Amino acid sequence: MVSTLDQIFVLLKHWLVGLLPSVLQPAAGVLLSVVAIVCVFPALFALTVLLERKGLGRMQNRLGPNRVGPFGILQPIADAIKSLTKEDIVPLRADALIHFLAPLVLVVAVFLEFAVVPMGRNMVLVDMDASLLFFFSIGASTELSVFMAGWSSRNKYSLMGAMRAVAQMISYEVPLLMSSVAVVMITGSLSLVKIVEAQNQYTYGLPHWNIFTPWGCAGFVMFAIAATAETNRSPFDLPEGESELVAGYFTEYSGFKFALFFLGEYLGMFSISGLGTALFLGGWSAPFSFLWWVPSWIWFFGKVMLSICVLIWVRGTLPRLRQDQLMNFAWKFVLPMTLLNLVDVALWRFLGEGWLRWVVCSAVMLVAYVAAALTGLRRDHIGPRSYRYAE
Amino acid sequence: MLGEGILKGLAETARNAVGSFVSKDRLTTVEYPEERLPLPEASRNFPFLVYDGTDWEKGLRCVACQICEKECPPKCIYIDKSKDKKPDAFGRPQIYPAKFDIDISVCMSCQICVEVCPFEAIKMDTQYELSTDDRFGGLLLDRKELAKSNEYYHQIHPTEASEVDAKLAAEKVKADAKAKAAAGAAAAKAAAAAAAPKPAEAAAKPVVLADAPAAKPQGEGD
Amino acid sequence: MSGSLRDTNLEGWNRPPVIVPDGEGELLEVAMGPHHPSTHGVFRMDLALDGERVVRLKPVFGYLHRNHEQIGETVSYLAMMPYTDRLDYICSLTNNWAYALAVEKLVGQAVPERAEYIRVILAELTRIVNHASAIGFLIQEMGASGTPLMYAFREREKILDLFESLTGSRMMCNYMRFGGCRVDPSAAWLDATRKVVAGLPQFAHEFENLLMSNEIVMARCQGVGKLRPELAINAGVTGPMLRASGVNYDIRKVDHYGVYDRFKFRVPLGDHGDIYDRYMVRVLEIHESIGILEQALKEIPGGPVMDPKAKIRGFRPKPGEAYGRIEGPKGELGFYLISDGGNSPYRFRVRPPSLINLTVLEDMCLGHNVADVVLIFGSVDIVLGEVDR
Amino acid sequence: MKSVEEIKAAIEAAVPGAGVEIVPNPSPSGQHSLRLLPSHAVAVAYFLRDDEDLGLDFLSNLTGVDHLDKEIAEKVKVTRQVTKTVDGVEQTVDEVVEETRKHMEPGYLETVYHLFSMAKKHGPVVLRMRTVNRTDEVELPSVTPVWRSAEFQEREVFDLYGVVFTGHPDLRRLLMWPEFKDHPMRRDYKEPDDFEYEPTPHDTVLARAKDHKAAVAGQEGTGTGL
Repeated sequence: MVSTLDQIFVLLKHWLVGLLPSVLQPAAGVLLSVVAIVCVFPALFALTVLLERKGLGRMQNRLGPNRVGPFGILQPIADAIKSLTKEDIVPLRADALIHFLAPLVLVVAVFLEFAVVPMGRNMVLVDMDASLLFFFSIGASTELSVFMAGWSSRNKYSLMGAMRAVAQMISYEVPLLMSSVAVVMITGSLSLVKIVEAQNQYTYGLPHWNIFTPWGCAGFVMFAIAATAETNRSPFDLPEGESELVAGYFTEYSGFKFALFFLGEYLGMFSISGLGTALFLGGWSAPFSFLWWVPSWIWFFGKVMLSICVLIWVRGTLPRLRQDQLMNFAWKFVLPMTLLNLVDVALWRFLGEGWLRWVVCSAVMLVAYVAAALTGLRRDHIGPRSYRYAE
Repeated sequence: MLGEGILKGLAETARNAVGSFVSKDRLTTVEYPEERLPLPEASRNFPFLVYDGTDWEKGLRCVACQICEKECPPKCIYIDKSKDKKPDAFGRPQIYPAKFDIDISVCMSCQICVEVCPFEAIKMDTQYELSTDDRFGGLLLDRKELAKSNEYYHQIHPTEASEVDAKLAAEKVKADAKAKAAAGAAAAKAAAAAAAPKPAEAAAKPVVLADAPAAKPQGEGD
Repeated sequence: MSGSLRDTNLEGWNRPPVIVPDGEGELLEVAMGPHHPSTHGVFRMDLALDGERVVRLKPVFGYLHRNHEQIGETVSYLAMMPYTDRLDYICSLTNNWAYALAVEKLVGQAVPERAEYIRVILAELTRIVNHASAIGFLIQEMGASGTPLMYAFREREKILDLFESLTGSRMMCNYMRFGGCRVDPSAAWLDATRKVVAGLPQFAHEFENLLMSNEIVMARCQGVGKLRPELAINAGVTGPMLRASGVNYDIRKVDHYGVYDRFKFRVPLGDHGDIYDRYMVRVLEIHESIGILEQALKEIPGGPVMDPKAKIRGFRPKPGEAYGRIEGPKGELGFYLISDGGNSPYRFRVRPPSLINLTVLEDMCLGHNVADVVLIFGSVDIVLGEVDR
Repeated sequence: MKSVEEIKAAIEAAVPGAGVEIVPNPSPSGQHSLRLLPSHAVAVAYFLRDDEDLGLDFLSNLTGVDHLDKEIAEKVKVTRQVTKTVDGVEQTVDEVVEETRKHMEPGYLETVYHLFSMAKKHGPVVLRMRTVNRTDEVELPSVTPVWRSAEFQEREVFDLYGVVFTGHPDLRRLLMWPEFKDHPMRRDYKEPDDFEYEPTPHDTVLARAKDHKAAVAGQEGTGTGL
């Protein structure tokens, strides 16, 4: 019973595919999974937008949207109708073709990323050996769409937003990759399915998730920072920094195209959270061994939503950085730390089982963090100040 | 230490997010059409004309002295004086506003008109749901729409209204005493002259007295 | 910083420096505003950018110009009072006070003691409202999706409720009169104010927790948009912005208008003159204002709120002129009146702190990023109703 | 804080030929002002700013005032020779007659400066300057090089009153748009009537709107005719 529930989607798919003649079965199987992804994640997007607006509202001592449907749960539908019926405005001198293609390029690329993310036991669309590599190469193509949008709009704000976005995404791709490499070094595989399975073991009922190791914890923090920047979320939302650049690269988009950009951005958030979950949070594995009976896909989606909630929380609190600070942060802090993390991983492997590797690895990362933080702040003369008073 | 301030901030927002479910202090939203804040007594929005008694046309306190029209900062009051006099709620013949329009699309709710009115005839309303789809006529209120009873005034500004009533009553007592004295003097005079006084004259005299304060501030305000 | 800064030396240090762009590329000219999300209304800055670096910045005004001063010359003295509410619509009560003070100077009108205390209480409440929202807007411009602003507005609501129950209106109060105040606050109102004031320190503490030690705020604000004290004085900058540059000049202390000399309060001063100092000076001023409020609410005497000799109708000052000024939340707010003995002033002039504080906007912004321009502009704390009048 | 007379003496000692004149202020505010000659104004301004005792480093307020051409009627005593018959003898006698003479006093634009000292914490010292007339000789020296705070305020006075400040580094309109013709704060300024017409019971507004509509219609008619 438990395993049926766990595998319910897989069984359902097999049953549906089994109804078809055997010639069509491989194609139909893939198609069915694609349809599932294309349906589930936009639905999750709608839910997340609502959650975000509600959550931000609560953080700001207000209710958030609550007028459409009970507790405002139909708000996403209202938003969808609104964006579909709005006039699609293309600036007169814009490059109409590229302006049209840009949101499509973004959404297609982001959907492709989901192909390799394991969403439950046996629930992955394509289980390829180099799925991590696939994920990053597809993810890199989103930069293209951002620049297409910014360039084709013929708007100075769009252009500046696109420049910022490209610079930022390229810079943060490096630490993102580097922090993932740490996991690959331990697991010895680029396949996300294998990485998750390697973490699905328990000692004294506690899981072997990568985040529960010194290098994994540091790696996860780095990964989270880079992923936030990669998805242009606050505090790294400079490309669309509304107080400076109006709306950044999609200033000139309206109606459904704008909605597509919005969708693409949130889907990117899901996919990268899914990747982070798979790499560091044990993917679909349960947090305690006695919870083994809960279906694996619930764990996966639960973890993804949890990381999304953290992103919302951060968004509700933090102001954004400046462009040069952002780049400095990437190249002068996050990247060295991820490189050091690779050394840390090597140490972890070299030292073998025992308490020594815990102490050494933790100490290396902590000392490096404190030193880097303090020197960085001192260099920029940043710190709390005291004030004098005149009577 | 790097990150400490950020964590502090995160804790603060978390506290507020959780607090919004427990404490009314941290959830300030008022869901307007269903839920309304009680208006404080001093609240003001647009002016209205007070009338005594039941008949609005008869009971208007306004005597069309046009001080408010002159003092109104955005000049949104338009008054036409009547040519004749009509008895007011207390039976004294008064000049009345033949036309009294307030363009509340121009009005800035400053209550200068209330302050300068010597007759307590114009007061501030608390009605705020006045939107209309008629852009030109809808926000131009004439004297019929502006006229509200003294009871209504008592309802929205009870303290202020009772003060005003007391003041008016005192003034009336004074005026009556004066009228009585004048009438008495006239009667004495008439008796002394042993000539029958014409009833119309006796009635007209106190009116002149009552009109006097109206004329004075008007000249001042010019 | 790339590119070179050179002084054009038009009367020494008195002109903004000229930045010569490096490289061959063209400058990107951006008109920021009048409808830009963070220009606080309809303000425009014509920027010339070298990459994202500002090499020229020219403010463009007048989108909200309604010839306020001419209105003042056509309506009576009293009828101008509600118009002053609309200058800086966040702090209508201090505007009222500045205008009333100027007229009182013009005619030599005395103000009863109780009225002075009420004025101080209302002005300090206004200052708290203004500073809290200014900080909220500043952090909002930094990209914090409005959370600090909402906290500031939560507290502002409580103060606006007080204003409404006293003056009848939340923002357009129209409360002060020449020779006093319009209505006497009841004991209940004073109690309610005491309660609100008692809750303010906690709010200030919470607000500081959220922002003060935040590394991102510090990184964005410290060392950005520096203003030298000499330039600040010469350019007529006033208010928290001047004090953030380290100049000890608070009109409450200098002119001793109202009853400010009866209260103990200190004037916080910054040493760097950057955005962070401007922000912190405002935070510290909130604390000082709370102190003043506590003292004023404790000591408020009884008595009339209006000088019985003061005239409401037919107010005609004798010929003459007067310049009255107060320390408004944004800086020195002054009214200059010339009377020719008529019903309305011959000349009615507002000295708008917001406009004059913007004089140094270009000096502060040159060489910084677009993102910094928004912040520097936010740290000046202006209201367009007052800039354009 | 020195009195106005002392300041006047100090200025005249420092800037010879400054020609400072005290303008009394009858109001209880007691803010008397000093009128400067435009030719020496900048020198005086530098003196006031840099003087040890005065140290007026803060120009708080700078504004314009418009004084229209005034018709002044004054009574003049005139001696006239009148032929009179006195005691039957015709004589020519000098007689003093009072006569009202009217003459136009040309209007002028005036700028007013309120100076304070931040270092010494005193003020205000009020300065004034006049243009020759309101039409063609409206130049006054700019004090922007002395006090930066005059930059926008002088632009505003230029915009709203039409005083041309010589020596201002960037004299453009501040509040009105560059193509605007008139100076709206002048006392003889007439509002243009090209406002959006809305039915209101205010008759003068209606009448002006109607006139404007007619005028516009007429212009358009001629335009198409050409």
